[in-house]
Amino acid sequence: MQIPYTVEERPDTGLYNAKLGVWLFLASEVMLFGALFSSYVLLRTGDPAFMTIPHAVAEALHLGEGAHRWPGELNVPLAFLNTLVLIFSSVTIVMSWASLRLKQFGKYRLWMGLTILCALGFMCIKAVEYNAKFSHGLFPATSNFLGIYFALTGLHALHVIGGVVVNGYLWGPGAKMWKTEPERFTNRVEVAGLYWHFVDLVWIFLFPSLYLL
Amino acid sequence: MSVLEQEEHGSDERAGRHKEPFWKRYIFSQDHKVIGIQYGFTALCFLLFGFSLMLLMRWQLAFPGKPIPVIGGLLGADNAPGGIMLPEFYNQLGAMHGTIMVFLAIVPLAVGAFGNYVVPLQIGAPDMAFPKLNMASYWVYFLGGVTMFASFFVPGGAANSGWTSYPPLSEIATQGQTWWLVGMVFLITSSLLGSVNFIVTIFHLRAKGLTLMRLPFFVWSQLVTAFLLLLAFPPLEAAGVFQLMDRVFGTSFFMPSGLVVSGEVVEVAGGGSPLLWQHLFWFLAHPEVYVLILPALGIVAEVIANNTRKPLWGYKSMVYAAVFLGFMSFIVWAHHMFLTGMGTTISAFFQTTTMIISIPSVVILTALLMSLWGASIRFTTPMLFALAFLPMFGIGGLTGLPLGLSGSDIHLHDTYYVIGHFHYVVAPGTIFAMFAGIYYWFPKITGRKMNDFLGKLHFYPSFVFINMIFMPMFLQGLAGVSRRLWDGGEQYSHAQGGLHWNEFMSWGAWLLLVAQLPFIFNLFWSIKKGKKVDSNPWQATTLEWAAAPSPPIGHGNFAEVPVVYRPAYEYSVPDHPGDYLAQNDPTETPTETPIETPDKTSGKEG
Amino acid sequence: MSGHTVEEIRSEMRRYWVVGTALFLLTVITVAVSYLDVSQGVAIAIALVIACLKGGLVAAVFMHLISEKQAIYSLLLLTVLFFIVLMLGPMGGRLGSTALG
Amino acid sequence: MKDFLARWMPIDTSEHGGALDSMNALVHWLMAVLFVGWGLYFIYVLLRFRAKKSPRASYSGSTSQVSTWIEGGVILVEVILLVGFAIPAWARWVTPPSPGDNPLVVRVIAQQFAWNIHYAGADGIFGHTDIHLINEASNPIGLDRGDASAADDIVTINQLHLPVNRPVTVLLSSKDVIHSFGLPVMRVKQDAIPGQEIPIHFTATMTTPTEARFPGCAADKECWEIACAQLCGLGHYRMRGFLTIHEPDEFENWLIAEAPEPVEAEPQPAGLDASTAEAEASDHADHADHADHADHAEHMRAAG
Ligand code: HEA
Ligand code: HEA
Ligand code: CUA
Ligand SMILES: [Cu+2]
Repeated sequence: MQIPYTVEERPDTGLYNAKLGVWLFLASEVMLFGALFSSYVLLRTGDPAFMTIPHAVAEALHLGEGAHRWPGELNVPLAFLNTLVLIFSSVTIVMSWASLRLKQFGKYRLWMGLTILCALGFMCIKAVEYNAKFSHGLFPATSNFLGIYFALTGLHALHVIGGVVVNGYLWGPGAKMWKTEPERFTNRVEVAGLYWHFVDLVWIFLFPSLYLL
Repeated sequence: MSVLEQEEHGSDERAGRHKEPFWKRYIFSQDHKVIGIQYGFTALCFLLFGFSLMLLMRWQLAFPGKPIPVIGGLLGADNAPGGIMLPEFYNQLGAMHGTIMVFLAIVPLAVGAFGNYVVPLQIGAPDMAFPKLNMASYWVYFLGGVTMFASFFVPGGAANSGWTSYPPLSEIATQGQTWWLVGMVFLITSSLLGSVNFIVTIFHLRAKGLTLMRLPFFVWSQLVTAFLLLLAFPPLEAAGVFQLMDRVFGTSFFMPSGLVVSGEVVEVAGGGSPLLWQHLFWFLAHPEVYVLILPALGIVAEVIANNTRKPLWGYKSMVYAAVFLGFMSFIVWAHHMFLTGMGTTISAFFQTTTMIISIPSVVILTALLMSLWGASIRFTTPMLFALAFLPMFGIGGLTGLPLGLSGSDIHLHDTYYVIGHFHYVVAPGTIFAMFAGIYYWFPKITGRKMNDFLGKLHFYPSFVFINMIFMPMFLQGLAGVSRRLWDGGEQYSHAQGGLHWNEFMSWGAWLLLVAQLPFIFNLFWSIKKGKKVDSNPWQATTLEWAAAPSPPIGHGNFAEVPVVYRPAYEYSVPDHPGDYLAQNDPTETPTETPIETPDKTSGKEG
Repeated sequence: MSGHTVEEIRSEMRRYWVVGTALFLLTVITVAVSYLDVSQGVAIAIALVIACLKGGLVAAVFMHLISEKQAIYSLLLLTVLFFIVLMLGPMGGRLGSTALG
Repeated sequence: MKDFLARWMPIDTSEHGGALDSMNALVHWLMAVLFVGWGLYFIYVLLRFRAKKSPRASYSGSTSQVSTWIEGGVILVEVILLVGFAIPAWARWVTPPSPGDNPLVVRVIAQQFAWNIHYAGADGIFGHTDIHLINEASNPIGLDRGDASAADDIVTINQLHLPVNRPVTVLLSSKDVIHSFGLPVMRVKQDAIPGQEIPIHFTATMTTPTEARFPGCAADKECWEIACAQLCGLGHYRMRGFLTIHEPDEFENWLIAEAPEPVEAEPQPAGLDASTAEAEASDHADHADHADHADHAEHMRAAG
């Protein structure tokens, strides 16, 4: 007896198992990031000094006299670039899914490959950014703002890595399934895509709330 | 043939099965039944372990500062020099007792074990929707358990800041707290994997004709529970990450500025909020307590329907109540925080939601009590436990009311009254329901019944002793005795009046252990020696009894895909010979006709 | 569900590019606005509105929520409700608080 | 009404406590009625419908509407409790006394594992404190004796002295972790949260009988106590303070007796009489040495 609805949709919900599953998972992710954002808001509004760059740090960075404010020392251009990279990867992964639906496996490989490259690119840029912070002596413990910055971007980066693993699997070894169960494979790519878009979506909120405000 | 026998003979006629190596069938199994048993066994071990921790603590409470006999010397000089338990060791035991009981014993038993084993069978599914995920969920839980267990052996011992781990105490605590946090992240992850699986399974893999309103109440309770796990656990994961960063990277999310610990100014950036942790913790932990009780209510409902030989009274209202309960449980959490300096508006809000949430519990309990009217009650062992559950949960639930009103909570907060309140719901409440479930589904799992005499020998003493432990707690609580006191309040004048109870309660706890011996013996003995039974020894109606006794391992539970023709509890149907009509029994009754297509349902659920 | 015919899929693909471009432009706008000299409140409002817009586009088109099933809407509605509770609850606890400082 | 629970509860010596106790008793009445009612029903049903006596169950079961009425009744009583008692009681609990009532303001600073009580002294102004001045032995709250308004401030340890029939506001804070300031005989409890100063208000209505006062009240006598209710570390169990309610003039005398010597070259530990000094010494000794808990426990029991 096979497990039903792994490929076809159940008539009453109109979904196949994995799709319902991934949406449930995303719902829990919403609550995870909801808690993170909620903490950010609470800490920021609760502590008048939350956004001020501590004096010692300002001195070490040679920021000159006067009060300095976060996110002043965050690298907006790099984060901007990263935003674009993620947006582009969202387009590519949805294109890879569309290609599969058009039965163009070669194109799928191409788009999915691009997605993975984008993700890796995102991680490299992130690494450069983190590295710059560390070399300036900016650590999570430096101030609560930086703590939040590292916690949120760090957890997001973990999600990106997760995405790379999943997408890498679907690009490489997992793609064998295209030969045996093409529909199921297409579904898997769709589901991976949903997750990947969510990672993008989180970043869309992280970027302005951490870097710009 | 029982699972364990199969293991021994290593033979299974069904094609292809024998090709799977042992480790794939029984260790890294993807079969919901094996995973259910794995969960169950692990959870029972942790239940016993959590209980043992408490037995040690109860010695200290009964005889403060006296050396623990026999075992005292084995605990190590760091914990109990000369066999005398140190306060920090007491705190470790307390924190770990709470954590282990909640996250490693009861939830895995109620959801992991019973949910996994029974839900797919009750809905006529071949397995869970995502077998691999199911396996992962067990092993992540296992890792979490190992982490928690190992933390006793790290320098400074296990976490010692209560199961609530309130910062700043938890932030300045010993290394064990870090292990606790890592363990919690594992456990939460495991619950998430499990809950996704349960929800998809229940919505998608129901047998033909099994509409939502025909689901056994147990399945409903698991469905609501799964939603609680899904949506309430992530915030604690976030909080856990924050606390981990505070401890490991020196951030100060939960550390305000200007702390002075033991005369030293704490060097952190500061500006954090200790209350933020409490909000995130209780956002999880209040729904969590309903995770502890809902599956228990589900089991009790099954057993009561079966042993009263009549349909559950008010099945629909029970379902709506359970869904409503699940929904409301997300907006009552701050009733654990009344005394953190709350204003009138917010306190009024949370008091009101707390009173509202007590109503669905009242509805469910009332329905179960009303189900007894007109019954033909069989006092089987599972039924005894299920029946005892009702007044015990009643006491626990009712004592939640004075805690839910902030005014009366002022005096009762953080006293033994609270301990009494929740132990009545979880110990003679949930644990009794778990026992009922074990006795009830044992024949399904092994093909044999547990011994009835030993079962009764388990029940009656347990019932007496467990009340011996928890009833005096209310009196101590009313006197104002704080919880988590190493000496049980010996130094406080206001505690003197109830101090003599401490020894009495401890005797209750130790005797309760003795009362478990018949059960442990019965459990193992009956696997081999229990009375052999057919597939439906209780003459029950729900689908799990349509599967073979001890359904074979491997996906696919039923010889034939079952079709459902009627509601879950069609017992004593008028004008029908015999006193039950199974859900998959095609016999035509005037009221029921088969439904050919799966019903139109939505994913909407609270 | 999204379309099935080749034509439908191709038009979907065009739509993905359009949305991708829109997201790109909105990102540019967000950054540009952040250099304007507006008050903190206004800046937060603008940034969040744009972020919601972008998030909405991603969810609606890339995650094809616009053509999704009832089950998922219900699930998300529930989640959003609890999300709001989670955002407001801890803040609310403080608003009513009697604590000084 | 209150008497229902009074036999198990400590005496109530506060103005607001009566209302809380009545409410508590009322809830317990509701609980008792429900439990006994359902309990009797339960026993009756178990006897009447056991399989032997009732071989075949009734498919439709009970058709009575009673349970719905009971549920309605529970809702009604809960609404009454909420609207009539709980919410107003809480509003009173958090409302500060009006300045006209001449409230006494006291700071209580909790720490592992002692209660530091800070009185403003004759000038009615709390002196400035600074965490960097904290010396666990001589200046546990870091009072800046150089500050003019600090000169007359009184600091005691584990000794809370208050006048009777005069509203008191306690400004509660903590130096290190969360504690909970409980006065069982006053029906007062409030978490002390580091980083915050939380005001609580109450009025004592009774003076402490001599035998219930520190020193001389052993643990087995009816001392009036400050009990720490929140787990705050290994010494949580012994974080016990004493509450003494005086007649107003007696209280004034106490304040005068406690007032620090004026004009000092070097700040002296403030506000110590023989008895508090003893308490302080023992409590602060623990901070210095976390290792000898067992010894300490022995000591405390002997002393306690
Ligand atoms: C399974 C677990 C469980 C359940 C079901 C409940 C149920 C309830 N709980 Fe409890 N609670 C806990 C577990 C649970 N609780 C735990 C673990 C803590 C402490 C955590 C900690 O601090 O460590 C706690 C603490 C706690 C507090 C905080 C106390 C404090 O710290 O000061 C409050 C306050 O509102 C509260 C309220 C309630 C209420 C109103 C219910 C209601 O849902 C109850 C509704 C039920 C009824 C009203 C019963 C109906 C009865 C009848 C109809 C009569 C039947 C009679 C017969 C059969 C004879 N609980
Ligand atoms: C689900 C949760 C749960 C359960 C079931 C229990 C069960 C018990 N608890 Fe516990 N308890 C908590 C959750 C729980 N507790 C929590 C959260 C706290 C607060 C911690 C804190 O302060 O932070 C607490 C605190 C707590 C205290 C207060 C400590 C203090 O404040 O200092 C006490 C005191 O007596 C106590 C006692 C007991 C006892 C005697 C049992 C007994 O009922 C246990 C009975 C157990 C059994 C009957 C199991 C028998 C086992 C088997 C039969 C298994 C067989 C095994 C195999 C076959 C392999 N508990
Ligand atoms: Cu201070 Cu407990
Ligand atoms: Cu709760």
